[in-house]
Amino acid sequence: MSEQPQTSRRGSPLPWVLSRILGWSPVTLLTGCSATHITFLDPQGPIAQAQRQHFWFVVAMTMIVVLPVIIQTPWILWRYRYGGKAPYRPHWDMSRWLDVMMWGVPVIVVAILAVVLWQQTHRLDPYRPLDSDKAPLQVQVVGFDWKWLFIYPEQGIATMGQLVLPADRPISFQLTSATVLQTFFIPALGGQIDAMNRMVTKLHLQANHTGRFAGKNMQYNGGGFHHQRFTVRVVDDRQFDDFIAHAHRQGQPLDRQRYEEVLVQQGDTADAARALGLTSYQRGEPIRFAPIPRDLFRGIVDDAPFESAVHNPAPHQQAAMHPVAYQALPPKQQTPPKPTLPQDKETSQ
Amino acid sequence: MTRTAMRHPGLNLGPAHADAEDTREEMIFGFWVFMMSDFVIFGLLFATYVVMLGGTAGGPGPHELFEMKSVFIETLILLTSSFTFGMASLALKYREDTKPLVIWLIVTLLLGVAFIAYELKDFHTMFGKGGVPSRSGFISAFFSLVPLHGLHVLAACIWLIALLGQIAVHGLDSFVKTGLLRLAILWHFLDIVWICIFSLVYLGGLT
Amino acid sequence: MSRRALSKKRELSDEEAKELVAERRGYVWGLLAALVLTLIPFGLVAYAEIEPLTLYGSIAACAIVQIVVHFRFFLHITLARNKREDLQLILFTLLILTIMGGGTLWILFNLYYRMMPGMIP
Amino acid sequence: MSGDLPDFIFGKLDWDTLPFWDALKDPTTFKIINAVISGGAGALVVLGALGVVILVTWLGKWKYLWSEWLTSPDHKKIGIMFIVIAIVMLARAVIEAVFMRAQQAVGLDGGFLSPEHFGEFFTTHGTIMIFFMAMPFLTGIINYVMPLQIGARDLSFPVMNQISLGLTAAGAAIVMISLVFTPFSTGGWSGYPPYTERAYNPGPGVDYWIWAVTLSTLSSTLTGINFAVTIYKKRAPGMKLFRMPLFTWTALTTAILMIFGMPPLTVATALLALDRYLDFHMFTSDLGGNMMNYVNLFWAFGHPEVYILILPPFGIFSEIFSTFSGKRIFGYPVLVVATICISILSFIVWLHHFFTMGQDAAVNAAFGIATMLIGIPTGVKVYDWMLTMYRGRVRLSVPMIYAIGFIMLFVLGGLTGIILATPSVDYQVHNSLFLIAHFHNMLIPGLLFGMLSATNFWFPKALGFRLEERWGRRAAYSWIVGFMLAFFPLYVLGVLGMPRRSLTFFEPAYLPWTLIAGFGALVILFAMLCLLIQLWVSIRDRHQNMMTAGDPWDGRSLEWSTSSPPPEYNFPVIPEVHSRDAYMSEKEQGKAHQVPDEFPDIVMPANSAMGVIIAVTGSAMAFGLTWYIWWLVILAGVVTLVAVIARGFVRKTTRVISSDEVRRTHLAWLECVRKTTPVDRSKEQSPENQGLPVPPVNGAVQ
Ligand code: HEA
Ligand code: HEA
Ligand code: CUA
Ligand SMILES: [Cu+2]
Repeated sequence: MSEQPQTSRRGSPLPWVLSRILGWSPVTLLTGCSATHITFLDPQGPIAQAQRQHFWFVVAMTMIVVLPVIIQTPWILWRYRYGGKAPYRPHWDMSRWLDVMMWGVPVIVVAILAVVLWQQTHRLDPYRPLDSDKAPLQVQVVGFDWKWLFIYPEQGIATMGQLVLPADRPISFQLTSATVLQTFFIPALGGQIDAMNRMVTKLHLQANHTGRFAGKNMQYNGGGFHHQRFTVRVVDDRQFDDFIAHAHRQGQPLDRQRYEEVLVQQGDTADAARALGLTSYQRGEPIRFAPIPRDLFRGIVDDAPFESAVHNPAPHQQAAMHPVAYQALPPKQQTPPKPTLPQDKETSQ
Repeated sequence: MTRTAMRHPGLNLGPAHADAEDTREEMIFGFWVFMMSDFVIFGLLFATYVVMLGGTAGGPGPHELFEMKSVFIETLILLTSSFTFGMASLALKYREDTKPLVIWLIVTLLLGVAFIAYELKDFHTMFGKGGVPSRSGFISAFFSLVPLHGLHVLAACIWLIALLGQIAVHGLDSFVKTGLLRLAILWHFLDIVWICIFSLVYLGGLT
Repeated sequence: MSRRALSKKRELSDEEAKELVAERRGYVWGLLAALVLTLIPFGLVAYAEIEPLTLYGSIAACAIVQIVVHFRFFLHITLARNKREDLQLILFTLLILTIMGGGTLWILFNLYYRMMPGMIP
Repeated sequence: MSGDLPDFIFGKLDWDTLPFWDALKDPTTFKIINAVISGGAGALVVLGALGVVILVTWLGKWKYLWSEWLTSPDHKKIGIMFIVIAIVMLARAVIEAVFMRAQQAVGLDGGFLSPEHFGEFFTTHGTIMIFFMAMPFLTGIINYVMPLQIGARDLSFPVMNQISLGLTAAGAAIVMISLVFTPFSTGGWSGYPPYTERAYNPGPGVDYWIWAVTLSTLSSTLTGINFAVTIYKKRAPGMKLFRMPLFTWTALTTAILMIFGMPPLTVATALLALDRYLDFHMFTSDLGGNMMNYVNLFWAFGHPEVYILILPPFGIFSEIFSTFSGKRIFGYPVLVVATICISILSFIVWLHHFFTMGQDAAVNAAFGIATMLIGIPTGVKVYDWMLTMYRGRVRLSVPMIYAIGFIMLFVLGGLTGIILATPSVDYQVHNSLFLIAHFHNMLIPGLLFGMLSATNFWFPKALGFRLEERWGRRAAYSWIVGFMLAFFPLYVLGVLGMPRRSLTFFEPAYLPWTLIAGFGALVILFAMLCLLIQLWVSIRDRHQNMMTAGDPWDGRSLEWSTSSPPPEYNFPVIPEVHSRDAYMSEKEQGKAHQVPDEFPDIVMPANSAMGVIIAVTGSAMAFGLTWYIWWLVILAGVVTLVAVIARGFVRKTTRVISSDEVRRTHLAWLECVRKTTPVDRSKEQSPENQGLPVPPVNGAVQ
């Protein structure tokens, strides 16, 4: 594979770096309170909020057992230094009472942590739908080398580079990968989950506010890995409808051919935009697709040919409604599948 | 069983073979530990095999590929070889002359070779039915587990031949004895692995 | 041991002679038991009309008993002994295998259930 | 190159596997920078190898090298050779680490490394550090020290020990060769498929990785068996299990972890190899393959592995805390039990490395809780070490400084481990730099400080002179500071969501932290410089710091009771043990340095070339497999088989050292000890310390 032209920004970064540093106070550094929310320490949704709380709780609990070590070690060192006056008991090597303490306290700490861990793990299970009176928005996510495709099955559109979500409404993600393992992650909203070829994982998130959040892949998958980022734009309901309408109006049709010639090729979102002829594309902006094949997601998962470009949103018929990702797998195709990969790898070497 | 104190796993030769008892104890214990490590490898491959049972990808499954008759014959061959190796061990322990020992060993070797030959033939039939590892995850899992046992048998046979050679050159000295005791452990151990294979892979698959 | 010594039989003491008989009997019993324990599951799978779950159960039971038989009669691992290192080793191995094997099955079938039900056989 | 014959001879090898080829064909500044880096590395390997050959020839030392080292079955020499391999490999991995830190320091929107290069850097750095630095280093130290501690003459299987060394050397050689015939894998040290499958990575990189790791795994399995059997069967009379020094205990548990923890990796890499070479479908994404299987197998090895890495340092620090506090270890039985708990628990937590793969909350929670349980015995150990210093008389020598740095930093790494063990929080920090910070926080203060501390501690035993103290202290303090500067910022970056293995980032908020971390790496580099100076100064002044009497630190276990360096057979007469801290109690009773009643003939293993043969065939086979050079593979296989069989025919496997010689050597040493002036501990770090402490009074170290 050839080099990534985008990464080769050369020239002196120094003056620019200094100007950046001077603008930051430690607090903003820690919370990353920039235009884009980048961390769960600055949570924008219920899941991330609970995770932040749990994080500090674990830190505090472990401090009970860790602080004594950090404080007392220097003290012991000083008091019992060679040549000091403190009592010296070279044969003293056990004490019932201390034994009880040093097993007991950690056991209690771990017991408390374990109880909370059990509850929180269940409560924050990514597969668990969120409680809400609004029906969740279905989003299907497909990971490619090195970009994400977001399919809105109920709306019959798809985007790349930007994920647009309505505020205050639960989102129900289904994820898969058209290539190697990758991990879908929007820190300010909640945890990450793996996306794997031929498999479907699920994730439930919700945003409390409108705003822009960072999203990314966390699992290394090759040279363009660091470019596999996207912006999450959370908007109110009206804007969301506008977005959908806009996509239907302006979207590029997505069919088998485009899928294979653009999406499946290695390259990041900007490369895809270039291949689609979107010359003025800016990173973080959406590439819109509409109409899209109805069984696009499922076709990708099964690596089965999907019907081309029928613009026909079929709400609530998606397999997402089933308790198990989807049950009725068609028999696996008999022929070995075409490699879904750019074959140019070998030849370009 | 034996009244002589056991000093190591497997057959103990007892005081009549006191030459190098101590090193033997270490050697055999060490080999035993190695076997256990090997056992873990097999255990994990078994687990993997079970996990891959669903990965037939529309290709042939156990019912299409496995044949009970040949497995049964293979089982009998291997079991008998374990017994003949036991007889060899007894000859080693109680007889001074090498002749019965060598005869039993050769019988064992022939059985081992027969087992391998039969297994190869079996694989050949499987290939004929489209059961090649590149066909599906399930068949891959099969071929990463069962032939590994076969390879072990092959290694054991080579070792046996080497030991026969050592007997020819050096006679029945303490090196050969230790070698035979270790090989015995390997041989019986392979039988145990085979029990797992025929029960889980073949019989389980054919049920 | 000189080469000449190899050509003659060893004189066995009474005790040794008894031991030889006992040990040989051990191997024969082992072989017989193993044969029976092989025949049962093969027979069941080939001829018996029982439901799969019972069948799996009996295959497993026979296999486990046969493994114990092999350990006992061929590998001479017994309970009554002053030195137990090898038995401990086997048990420890079994523990590790149970943990790793069992854990693997638990984890992967759970994953299958949640994301690729097609892999559950 | 074309045609059948060259293909047959060279397999897939070709001109453009040379590191600078690409840049020659199509030079751009960016490519040239990267070609200079990789070409330089390749050249360094070639020149380094050539340099060694020329040097040895020039010194006329081939024969000496061959008969005294390469074919020596002596556990002490093998131990030292393991450590030499570790240090050579460390040098490479460190340079890579510094490059990665430099790249990330300037990595906002760019940087100077190409993506492939960066991928190879973190992969080789991780692989080398774990398999070719940490494992050989601790194997070497255990090899050297453990038999001395239990009063044995050698390991149970000296030739197998040579073979282990040979396998590790072969693996290390393969990793080094990959710098000349590039590229190496970019799949990380964990090599997850399907990324590492042939469909996505058809080149030789992953194959290099597979075979290097496989060789190392085989080596470790054999080593584990060797150590375990030695400790079970070769203890001196009276050395009951509960009288063994704690380092030996951790060596035993580590050995057991090696025996049972390595097989999953063997299986995982073997299956991956089958996928790549024979078109199997174990982990592919099509035809029923399943990559989750690999992840599961890899971590079933991976987690025990990190305890293989940390347990020996625990043992080392136990020895150091009690020696330098002039006091018995606090809570010996508790420490033993805690060690055993840790090693068993380490088998039941592996899932915590893939909490995010999508399994049930119950599964995640169960493994999360199991993980946290490990904190309990670990904590107990930490408290025991503190209580060992408590009411003691603590001397702050170099090994002790590392130990203090360890104890205070390790608990922080443990804390972040507990955070990672909490699934709902791990969903946020998994695969971020927080994780990187966690494990470097365990590996550097834990493992690396342990190794450095052990080196300072046992160096005088092995080489006969002490390491210089002043530079040693400077190194230790810069290590501690450098570590904190280099890795604490990564915690912040991690919670700010920066993924690991990122070449470049685009959040300006990250920049200050990557800069601090980069600066920290420089401080570490300075620490390394101090280490080198320490070594240089020590060698220069070695005559001042001679330790012939053998006991520079007022040691407590048997290794201090023989001369420095010890004779080949370790002990002229196998010592009899009556209590814990065997040597210390001899000293307390005034029984040290007694003349034995009689000297026996000593039977030692004879030299053997097995190790060398395996090293050569192992690397040849791995190289052939990587480049599809089948004749080489077959040749190497046949040679190995023939060598192993031929070895079975060898009867002269031992060598006898006559009792006269033993007597002469031992009496001469005792004479030398008698002439040495004993010193008390205030002079421990001065040249007056010739390795003979004044005897303890009422058990109190003076
Ligand atoms: C020497 C190496 C070493 C050691 C010792 C540890 C020790 C621990 N590790 Fe670490 N770990 C690694 C090396 C190590 N780790 C590596 C290399 C990886 C990543 C691999 C990769 O992905 O590439 C990793 C990854 C890793 C993960 C996976 C995270 C992820 O991928 O998202 C987790 C999660 O649970 C974890 C947890 C722990 C825990 C709980 C301990 C515990 O053992 C810590 C115990 C210690 C203490 C807790 C401190 C002392 C105790 C007290 C002072 C008192 C008592 C405390 C309590 C009661 C809480 N580690
Ligand atoms: C033992 C293990 C070990 C050690 C010691 C280190 C040491 C260091 N590591 Fe490493 N690291 C790993 C194991 C280790 N690492 C692993 C497993 C990975 C994951 C790979 C992957 O992603 O797959 C990783 C990844 C990793 C990354 C990639 C992060 C990413 O994914 O984005 C980085 C980046 O900077 C890094 C940096 C460093 C640095 C600066 C050091 C420095 O501390 C190094 C400095 C070390 C020295 C300077 C040694 C000096 C000592 C001597 C010279 C001894 C002399 C001896 C005697 C005198 C006896 N490490
Ligand atoms: Cu991995 Cu489902
Ligand atoms: Cu772990």
